[in-house]
Amino acid sequence: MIMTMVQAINQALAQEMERDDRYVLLGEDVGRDGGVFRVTEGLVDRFGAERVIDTPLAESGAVGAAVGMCALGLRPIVEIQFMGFIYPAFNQIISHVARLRNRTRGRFAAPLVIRTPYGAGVRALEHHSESTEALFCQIPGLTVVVPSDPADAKGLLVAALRSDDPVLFLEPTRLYRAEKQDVPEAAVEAPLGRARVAREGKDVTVVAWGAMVPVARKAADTLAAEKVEVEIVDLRTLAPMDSEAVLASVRKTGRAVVLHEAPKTCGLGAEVAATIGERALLSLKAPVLRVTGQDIIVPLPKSEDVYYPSPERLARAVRRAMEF
Amino acid sequence: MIMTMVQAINQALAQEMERDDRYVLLGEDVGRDGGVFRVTEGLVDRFGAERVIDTPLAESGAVGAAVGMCALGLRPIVEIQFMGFIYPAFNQIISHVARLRNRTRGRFAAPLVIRTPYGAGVRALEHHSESTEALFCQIPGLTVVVPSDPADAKGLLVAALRSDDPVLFLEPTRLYRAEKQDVPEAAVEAPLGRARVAREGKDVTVVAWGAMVPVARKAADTLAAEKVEVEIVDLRTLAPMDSEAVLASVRKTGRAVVLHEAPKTCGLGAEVAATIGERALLSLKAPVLRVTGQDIIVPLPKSEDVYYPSPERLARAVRRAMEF
Amino acid sequence: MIERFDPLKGERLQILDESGRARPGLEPALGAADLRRMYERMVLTRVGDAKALKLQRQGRMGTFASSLGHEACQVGTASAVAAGDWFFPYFREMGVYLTLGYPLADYYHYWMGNEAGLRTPDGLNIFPLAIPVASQVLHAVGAGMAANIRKLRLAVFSTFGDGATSEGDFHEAMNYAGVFRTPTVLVCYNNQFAISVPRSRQTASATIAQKALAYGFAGVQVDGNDVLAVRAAATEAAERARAGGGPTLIEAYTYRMGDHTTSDDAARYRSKDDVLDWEKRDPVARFRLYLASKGLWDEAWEKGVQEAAADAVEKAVAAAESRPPAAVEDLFAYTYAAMTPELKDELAETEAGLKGGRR
Amino acid sequence: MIERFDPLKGERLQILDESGRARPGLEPALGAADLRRMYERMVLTRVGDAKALKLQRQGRMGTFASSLGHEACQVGTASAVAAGDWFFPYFREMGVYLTLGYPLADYYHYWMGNEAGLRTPDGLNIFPLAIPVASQVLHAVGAGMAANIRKLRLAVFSTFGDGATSEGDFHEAMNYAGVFRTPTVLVCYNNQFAISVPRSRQTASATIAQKALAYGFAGVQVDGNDVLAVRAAATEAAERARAGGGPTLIEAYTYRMGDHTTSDDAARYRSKDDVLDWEKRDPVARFRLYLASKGLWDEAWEKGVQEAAADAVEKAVAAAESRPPAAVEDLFAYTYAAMTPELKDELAETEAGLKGGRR
Ligand SMILES: Cc1ncc(C[n+]2csc(CCOP(=O)(O)OP(=O)(O)O)c2C)c(N)n1
Ligand SMILES: Cc1ncc(C[n+]2csc(CCOP(=O)(O)OP(=O)(O)O)c2C)c(N)n1
Ligand SMILES: [Mg+2]
Ligand SMILES: [Mg+2]
Repeated sequence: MIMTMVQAINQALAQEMERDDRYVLLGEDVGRDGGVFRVTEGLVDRFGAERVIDTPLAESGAVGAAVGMCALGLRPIVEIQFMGFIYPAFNQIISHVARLRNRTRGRFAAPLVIRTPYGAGVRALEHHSESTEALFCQIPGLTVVVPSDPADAKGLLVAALRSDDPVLFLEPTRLYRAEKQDVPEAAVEAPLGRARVAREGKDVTVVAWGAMVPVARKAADTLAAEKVEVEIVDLRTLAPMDSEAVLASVRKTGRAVVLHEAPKTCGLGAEVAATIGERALLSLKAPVLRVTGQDIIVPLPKSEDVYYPSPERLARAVRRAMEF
Repeated sequence: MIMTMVQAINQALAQEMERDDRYVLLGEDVGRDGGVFRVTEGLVDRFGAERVIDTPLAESGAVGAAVGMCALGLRPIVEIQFMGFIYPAFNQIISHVARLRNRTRGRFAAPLVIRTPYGAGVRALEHHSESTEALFCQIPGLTVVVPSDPADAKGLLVAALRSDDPVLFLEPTRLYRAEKQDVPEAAVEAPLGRARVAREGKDVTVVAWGAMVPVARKAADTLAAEKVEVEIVDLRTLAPMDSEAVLASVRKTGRAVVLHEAPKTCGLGAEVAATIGERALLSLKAPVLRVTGQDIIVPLPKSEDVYYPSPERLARAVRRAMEF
Repeated sequence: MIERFDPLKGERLQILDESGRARPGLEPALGAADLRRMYERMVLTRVGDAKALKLQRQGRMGTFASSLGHEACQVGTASAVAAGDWFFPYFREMGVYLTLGYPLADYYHYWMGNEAGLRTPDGLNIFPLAIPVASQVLHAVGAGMAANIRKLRLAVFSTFGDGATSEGDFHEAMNYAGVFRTPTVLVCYNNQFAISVPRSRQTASATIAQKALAYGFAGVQVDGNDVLAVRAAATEAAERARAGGGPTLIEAYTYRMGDHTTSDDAARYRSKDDVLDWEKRDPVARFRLYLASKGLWDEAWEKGVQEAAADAVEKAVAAAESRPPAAVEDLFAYTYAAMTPELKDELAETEAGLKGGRR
Repeated sequence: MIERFDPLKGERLQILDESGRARPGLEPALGAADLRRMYERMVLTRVGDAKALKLQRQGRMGTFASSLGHEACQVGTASAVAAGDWFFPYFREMGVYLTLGYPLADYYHYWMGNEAGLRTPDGLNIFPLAIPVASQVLHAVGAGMAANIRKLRLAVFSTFGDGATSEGDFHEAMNYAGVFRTPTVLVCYNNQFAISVPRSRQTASATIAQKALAYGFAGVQVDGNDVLAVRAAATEAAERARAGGGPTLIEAYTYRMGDHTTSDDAARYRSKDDVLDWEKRDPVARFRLYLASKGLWDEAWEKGVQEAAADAVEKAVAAAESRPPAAVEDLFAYTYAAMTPELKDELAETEAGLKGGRR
């Protein structure tokens, strides 16, 4: 069926909750309101207030409670209203969610999913445009996933829900309703830990994820007219990263540009570039460039475009790599 | 005077608090107890309980309160008992401390210092061996500093205290009493944002900071015997990073190894390596290697040595770079 | 007066009943000018708020949080602020900003999506409005600690919603306030909802006021649609604070008459009847009846007040919309006290990229 | 019984006075076997604790948090646990672990610096001890929510110190417990200190028990050196929880007789007199007097109990010390459910590096 990413995520949640009553959903306004983006719309009517839980306004509370729920065999799905509000739960995530399995040598674990709207580009208030994935990609024990289209959103979420590891599932706000796509009715897993080649090309590899993938496609079209063939690697799972897929592409093209909206310094682009430099140096015909948000606080709506990476900025970087 | 890092930090605090009564110190057990590492010993007797404040057990509270203190012209110094317990304050740090100046276009700011013991290698309980500097290095507006010896600890802390920007001052627990050194009596700033060459060499650059600097020195001695001259760049200020200093050294040596105890993925080593690859690719005779903690949870004391980077591990990496 | 109303007994301070009659013995000694000024601000708040909603629908304003129904909470609280005091607001505060003399044009400018609008004018002690729920309460308590340390006799106000009381930061702030006896006036606008979550699902405590018992200081519940009650409680709390008597928690019991923000649709989760029911308790109408009963109100004066408000609002909108967007440099210049070399490079690169409209 | 002691009135539940006499009407109907088992566990806790401190001084144990003085809190609370219940402890819990049947050898093994010691044996519902203060209380409340959802009639216990009540997580847990009426028994060991910070500087609230008022459920203060009082309160709270009556906060009023941990020196911040004063209220001695008064104790039996404890402790130490350190693979194998390719490479590289003792 043709649907938006919001509908695809909603369907994945509904189908998995239908299949397995260990899944419970909790967060602020996920019930009657259906979440501020309507991602959980209709679920409380279908599964009841016991399994679709409006929590008090406390993120550490929601994540911490979810950890305890796992002990009794549930599979909680926590919605954080915006990524900018996940920080109160940071201690629970890094100190417990990610470590429980190791701490108890496998006796206990926290196979929960934390979903949250992610990224800028929607003219939002402060704190509503965060893309701080790199904070979480460095935490051993966590899996961090970002879909780039409705079908992948469903497949990756299904896989995240079935994973025995805690997954941070970042939903690009900008893609929620941007594009409709045919999404398979069945709940089929898209493999975690596997990147995909979103567009083939022989001249330069662009590594991107989430809302940056459409940006990369636009740039690739422009560049195609200039006879530059861009290969786009959509990471999908940011951590643990599919380094092999990135390296395979770079070994082929000899050039790489990493694209993300988070600030440059210590963003995931640094890890991608470092990995390429470490393991594919001799394949490189040009430096690995990073096209990212600047090292500033995400500007408010009226200046957001200055910050948000554009196809033009990416194209310029690719040309620089080609001309190096 | 010859003193340990603990004494040097204590002296810096005492001298600055003496000089300027806008400085107040707050945290858990910083008063009568003098802090669990005795860094604030004697300060409550000297400056009184109004300026050396034992807070309730709440880190977000301490940092959040410090932000408010800045509004009334104070210069708070917050001690977090161990870096593993800074996470409850993460929201206050990323959402307010780092952003207040930009949010108000300079009308308000949070020129506070957060000090905390940092790093592993002291046979401690879980959560007492954290080195998650990369979490903070990616936050625009924050300055992150790590000293590697007593004299620098004093100089850098004096500079941090006088800075108009918020500074996260990480104190390598392992160095607190490891080494004594002659520390100048006067409170003289060691410049923020400037790395230093801790040892000169022409063959390979080792980028390190904090407790890894002595590890690098040991490896350098071993390698010197093998006719490999290692240059050690001690970053001191991790963010904003002194890229020029790193690049200058690498352009000279043509080889670089980054050493840190945090896990490899998305550690600060990734940023260092990415920056070198981006801006000094043609100088590289070998890939930029990273010698780091593995991507696991810091093991408990009985297995800590397996995790903690050793001179031998660094030496092996350097040899690999030389033989490349 | 505060101690006379025990939240555990379900007692609530109300000075004006729903028909605007003052309860004997509780009526404050306020002059005509003061009373009228409060009313003018409540009207200005309402008119300015309605205008913001209109602009938002026209695409001239960003997501906006309406203050409809909160006029008594906001103007009543802000009316207790004296020179030298500080205010740490949350994000639903038009009446507070206007009462404290913050330019409406700036307030609009901010909600239109410009940081510059949040630069508090020099001389005003208002912290930037806080979006991360409850985080600002700690700032207010810290400012109170600083006031104690610096021996300044002032009161520090902080406002927040009922939902905010669930956050850890609220708790840590309340606890610090109690331990350090900070001169803080903590005002909770209990408007019965945190977006869609009703007050009854936010906490099992019968009142929010009684939460003060957990921290060793006084809490009182007041009628949040009665501007005199809110002002009286806030004023007494502020005087106590300035006199070294420590903090007070005030629960202003009210109702969010509008959607949570312009992105919300309250019809999804609450019944029209509740809303209609609360319209009867409208804070502006109630205060108008009181003024009329004291001979301080008539149609002519009302007309003037409304026109003055409409005029001020139009001028503010014009001023806000005439301002240029932030210079690109401003996005970089305030990250640190001084721009780092890396930031200068990024700025130069960004400006170069923007040349010819290309980014 | 819990509701009969109002913390706001300064009332505290005590069954055994300091000379071990039971207050008429409050004495629980416990059989000789039960009473003696509780005493045996209190003794085992004390002996095992003293041994750990000795081992630490000898360099055979890592940093250790002594339970000295907490025997009644720990054994009393754990004695209320029934089959199917869950326990979410903090880090000062030897008496809880021993009472619930956790192998002492494992407990030692963990404190000697081995993760393996924290692998709760199958069948025991004890979550790993939590070091980040107050974070575990949320886990207990979440488990309680799960019990409600799954319609399981069980009680979930969580313990924490007085300092923990200052953390945001404590507040969020208490609030969730109230809103979702979770079957949680929340026991605060108020031992008067958070490292060096005295209870009076931790919160301005007169008691910790009264904090429950902020969350809409019952709180009670009990004599934490009276094992019968702690057990009675915990048992009633657990029965209430299993019956769907929701959460209860219990403040066990006690004193930390030792240093905070082996890295601490309490002499820096508290007077010997206080400590001596509290020695008079020693929980083990008090319970011994009670048993004697009931003819359940004599020198011979005491000797047997002490010898059995000493023997169990020696065996546990031997077992713990005889265990090999973790295999290198174990440090990697539990990071994720399955090892990632990168982790396998890192493991191989690490093992290669360890060959020949070089790292
Ligand atoms: C830490 C945090 N979590 C979530 C949000 C999203 N959010 C914005 S306002 C709001 C509800 C606030 O309710 P309340 O405190 O009662 O204030 P009100 O909006 O009713 O005035 C929420 C959940 C946020 N801003 N901050
Ligand atoms: C979040 C956090 N902050 C700080 C610490 C360091 N710390 C360990 S125990 C402790 C004091 C705990 O006091 P209390 O809760 O009363 O328990 P007690 O030790 O007295 O049994 C502190 C500050 C920690 N473990 N976790
Ligand atoms: Mg509200
Ligand atoms: Mg304690």
